[in-house]
Amino acid sequence: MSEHLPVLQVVIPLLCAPLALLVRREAAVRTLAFAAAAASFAISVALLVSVLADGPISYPLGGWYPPLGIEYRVDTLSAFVLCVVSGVAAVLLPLGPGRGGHGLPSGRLHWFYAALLLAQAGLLGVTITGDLFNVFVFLEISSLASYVLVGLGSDRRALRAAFTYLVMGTIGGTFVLIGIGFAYQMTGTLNLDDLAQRLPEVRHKSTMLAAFAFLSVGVSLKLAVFPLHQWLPNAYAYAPPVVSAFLAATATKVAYYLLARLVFTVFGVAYVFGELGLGWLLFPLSLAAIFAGALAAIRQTDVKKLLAYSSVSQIGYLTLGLSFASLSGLTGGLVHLFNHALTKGGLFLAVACVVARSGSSRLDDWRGIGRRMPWTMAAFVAGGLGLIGVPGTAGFVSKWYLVQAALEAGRAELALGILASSLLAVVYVWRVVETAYFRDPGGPETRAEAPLSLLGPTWVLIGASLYFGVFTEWSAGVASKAAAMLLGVGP
Amino acid sequence: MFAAAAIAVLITMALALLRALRGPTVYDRILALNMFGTKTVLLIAVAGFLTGRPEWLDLALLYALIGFVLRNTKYRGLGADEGGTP
Amino acid sequence: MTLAGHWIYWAIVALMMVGLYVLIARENLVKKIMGLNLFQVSVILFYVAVAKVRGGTAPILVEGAGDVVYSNPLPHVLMLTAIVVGVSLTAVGLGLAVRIRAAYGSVEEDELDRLDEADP
Amino acid sequence: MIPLISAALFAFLLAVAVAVARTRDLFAAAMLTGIFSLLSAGLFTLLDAVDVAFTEAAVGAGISTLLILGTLSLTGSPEAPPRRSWAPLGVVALAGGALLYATLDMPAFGDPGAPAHLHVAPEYLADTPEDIGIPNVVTAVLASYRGYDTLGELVVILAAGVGVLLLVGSGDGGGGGERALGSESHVRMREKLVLRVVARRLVPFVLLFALYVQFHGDYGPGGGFQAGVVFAAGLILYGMIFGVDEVRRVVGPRAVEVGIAAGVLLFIGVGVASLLGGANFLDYSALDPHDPAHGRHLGILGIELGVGVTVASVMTAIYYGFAGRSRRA
Repeated sequence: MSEHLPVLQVVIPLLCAPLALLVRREAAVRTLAFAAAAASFAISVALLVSVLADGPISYPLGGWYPPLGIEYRVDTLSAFVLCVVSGVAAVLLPLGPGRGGHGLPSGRLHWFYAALLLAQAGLLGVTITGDLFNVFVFLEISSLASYVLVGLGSDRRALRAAFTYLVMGTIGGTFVLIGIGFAYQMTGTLNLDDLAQRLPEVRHKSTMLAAFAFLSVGVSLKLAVFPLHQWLPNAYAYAPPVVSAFLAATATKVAYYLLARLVFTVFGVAYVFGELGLGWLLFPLSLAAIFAGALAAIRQTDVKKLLAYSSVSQIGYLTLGLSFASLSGLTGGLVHLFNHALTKGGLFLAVACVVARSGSSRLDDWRGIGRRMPWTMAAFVAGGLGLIGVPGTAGFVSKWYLVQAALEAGRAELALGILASSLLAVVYVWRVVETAYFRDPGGPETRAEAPLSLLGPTWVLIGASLYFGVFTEWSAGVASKAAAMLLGVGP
Repeated sequence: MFAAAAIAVLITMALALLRALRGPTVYDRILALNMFGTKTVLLIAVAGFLTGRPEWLDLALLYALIGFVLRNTKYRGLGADEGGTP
Repeated sequence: MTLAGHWIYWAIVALMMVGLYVLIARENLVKKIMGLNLFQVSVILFYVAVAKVRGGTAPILVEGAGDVVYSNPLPHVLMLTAIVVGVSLTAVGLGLAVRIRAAYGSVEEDELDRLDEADP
Repeated sequence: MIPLISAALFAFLLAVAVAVARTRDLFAAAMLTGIFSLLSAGLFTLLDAVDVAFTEAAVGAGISTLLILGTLSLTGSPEAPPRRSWAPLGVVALAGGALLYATLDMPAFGDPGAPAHLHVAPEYLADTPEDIGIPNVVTAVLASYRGYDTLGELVVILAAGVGVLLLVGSGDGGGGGERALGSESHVRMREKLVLRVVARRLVPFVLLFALYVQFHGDYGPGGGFQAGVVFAAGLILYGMIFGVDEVRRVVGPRAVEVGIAAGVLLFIGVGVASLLGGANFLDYSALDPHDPAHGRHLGILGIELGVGVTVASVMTAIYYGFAGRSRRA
């Protein structure tokens, strides 16, 4: 059966979504979701180990070899991202909607799990496929499920956030579709490898250039690259907290993977950075995202919105790493994908813990919460240190690579910029810490820690982010192999 | 022969379109949509003969059906208030 | 590039632009969804135009006929999927619009912004 | 003659699109989007995409328009006067410029030497009779060569179904006895005996037609997706004339939910069956070890049936959800 692992990776969560509709009972559905997520994580780890040992795996679906059929293709990069997505999902999926922060009656919970499973299956499908149109289909599966999940927040603003997300996400999706159409028209193929081989003949045609433009703008909309990020803050702020954790940890990461895949594997470094000079566009946009996101985060009065703007800023680091188009830059981007998924997932879960107890993510209501919920807030502080990039946390590792890439590229001002932006992160993290520990709650201080069912997963993610701040073989080690593969300087 | 038929259909389509655009009442527009559905059926049939593959008259059936369903929508809403009333 | 060979693409671009405009510029949420429909149908038109081969016929094989030219079936297959994606987005978008109307009493963005600002 | 008809249809399409953008009567705009879909379906037929035309007519002109009209009955028809703003125009101009730039190097329309017609596609046309053994190449590619995309497509529909269930409910919650919007015309319609009689006679034929579409997809335009939509359209038609509760008595919301899941499970089940047969996922040739083409035929029948069941169920569930809402509105 081991040769079928690539397809099982996606089909298992896909299969459990309709099963959840049949099972209905919440406890059973939760077990089902956990089983699916755990199996899918185990498969992704097995795939990563196998890819590192024996090289890329190709799996022709339906037995039709590409370019006739659709191919699943696992290489170091896709296996790495599969592990991140399914790992985070294995922690988050069993939680379902979590406690509080959503407006769901209990009779509809099994649909919620189904939507979560579909979102996960869609993201995994985008990551693993080697077919351009299949990317579109699975991207839309995960997007549709995400729009719905965001709309289930308890505040009515969640509905508007979901609608805006739907409109911008659909523009992105349709742009991707237009780009695929142009690329197909000029090459006659949809397979990514085949496309890469046929590209040199036609890459100077205006249609191909437009194909690249529409594909990358479409994916950037889903990735929320500055200034296409307007949907993100509200979507993360008003979604149910567990959904915010899931989306922040996985959805934008897969979009980043897709961008890297298109730029490096399909269109090629020489074309994108050499001839088109995309670096000159991406550098300022990344810096703008880093600073605008952090500055906006400082001004927020709601912790979830603060974290959402911090995500805009962190996405800036991701694209910054990509725009160096160098080994250490790309390694920095990919390892930041890994680290930020753990850190931000853990932080949003910490918020979910507080919401489960006090029902509020507003900063004003967090006064003195450090004494009422010590374990939750300890997790928040550890995650916050990771956002800042303090040594010993995972965030430090990624920033280290990015600074190194900036110095290698002879751009000391960028290195300084990265350091300066960390100071801004100190400010917004400190605001929460100060409120939680040094403000008087003005009420009785009873200790009421979050339920273990939420606190446990929070500490799993935060603990992992601390672990990978010290032991980097499976994060930075694999990321640098993936980066070398993308740049064509390694296996 | 078929070319002449096609032109005739196109002209009636243009007239129906004008009614749909100008209104002025809801019923004008419903009738226009309805007529448009019929004309599309005719156009597809004519085009089938023009291109020498008239076998997709199945399609025409579907268009007629969709036209019928749509026509009822505005008259009836989605049929929500029927339950329980005599 | 010639008028005869490309007018159809230009017409499609014009349709796409109208759809995109309605989608992003209009304030009414239902109207936005209509714009989304126009936009996506125009993209489907583009693929179908790409698939057309001069003198070709629909890719349903005619038995026993020798050299029939068929149009390209692949874009047709892709567009069946795209239509389905389109109707799914329409359904979810309209579902959200219905809920927004129930929660706010309006589906006009201006009005919704005002209500959100009034309610901290 | 055909280019002339196409040009005329394009002119109509542009006029309709601009009218949709300009009008502030949303009901009129909904009717016009329906016309837009019908026109484009006509154009698809002229451009040889009969399957696409079939689906667009059923989905774009049918289900989408129905959904929009249903939503309008809940949200109201007049649109507020538009705000004048230049930013959207700028974005649209930028995108339009990029699209026009893209057309500069495009192969001419209909050019048989275009790259898209030389790679991959000819193999589908040449291999289908031997590999799959059915004349409709679109069905062959859809269900076999790119069958996995079709599974994805079905899951998109599943996601939409789950989404609508989560957002608007399955239509069984809450208040009877309230009057829906536009009830005056309903009262008038109840007296339209002809309509009721016609509908009662027509609905069985619609459902029969759905079955024909389901199983004729190998030979002509059609298949599971279109069949599912037509089947649901039949139920919806019945519901519109006799009330949604009448339909729900026949097909309950719980049955619909089971149907949604069952179709997808059937599709994945066919895939798993091929895995157990020792082949790759969705490699139907494993279903009949002695005759691969026959196995593929069986597989296509199975997955098309799965598609039909889920699509019909999801469309019905969406209808229940929206109709249930309008009862409570």
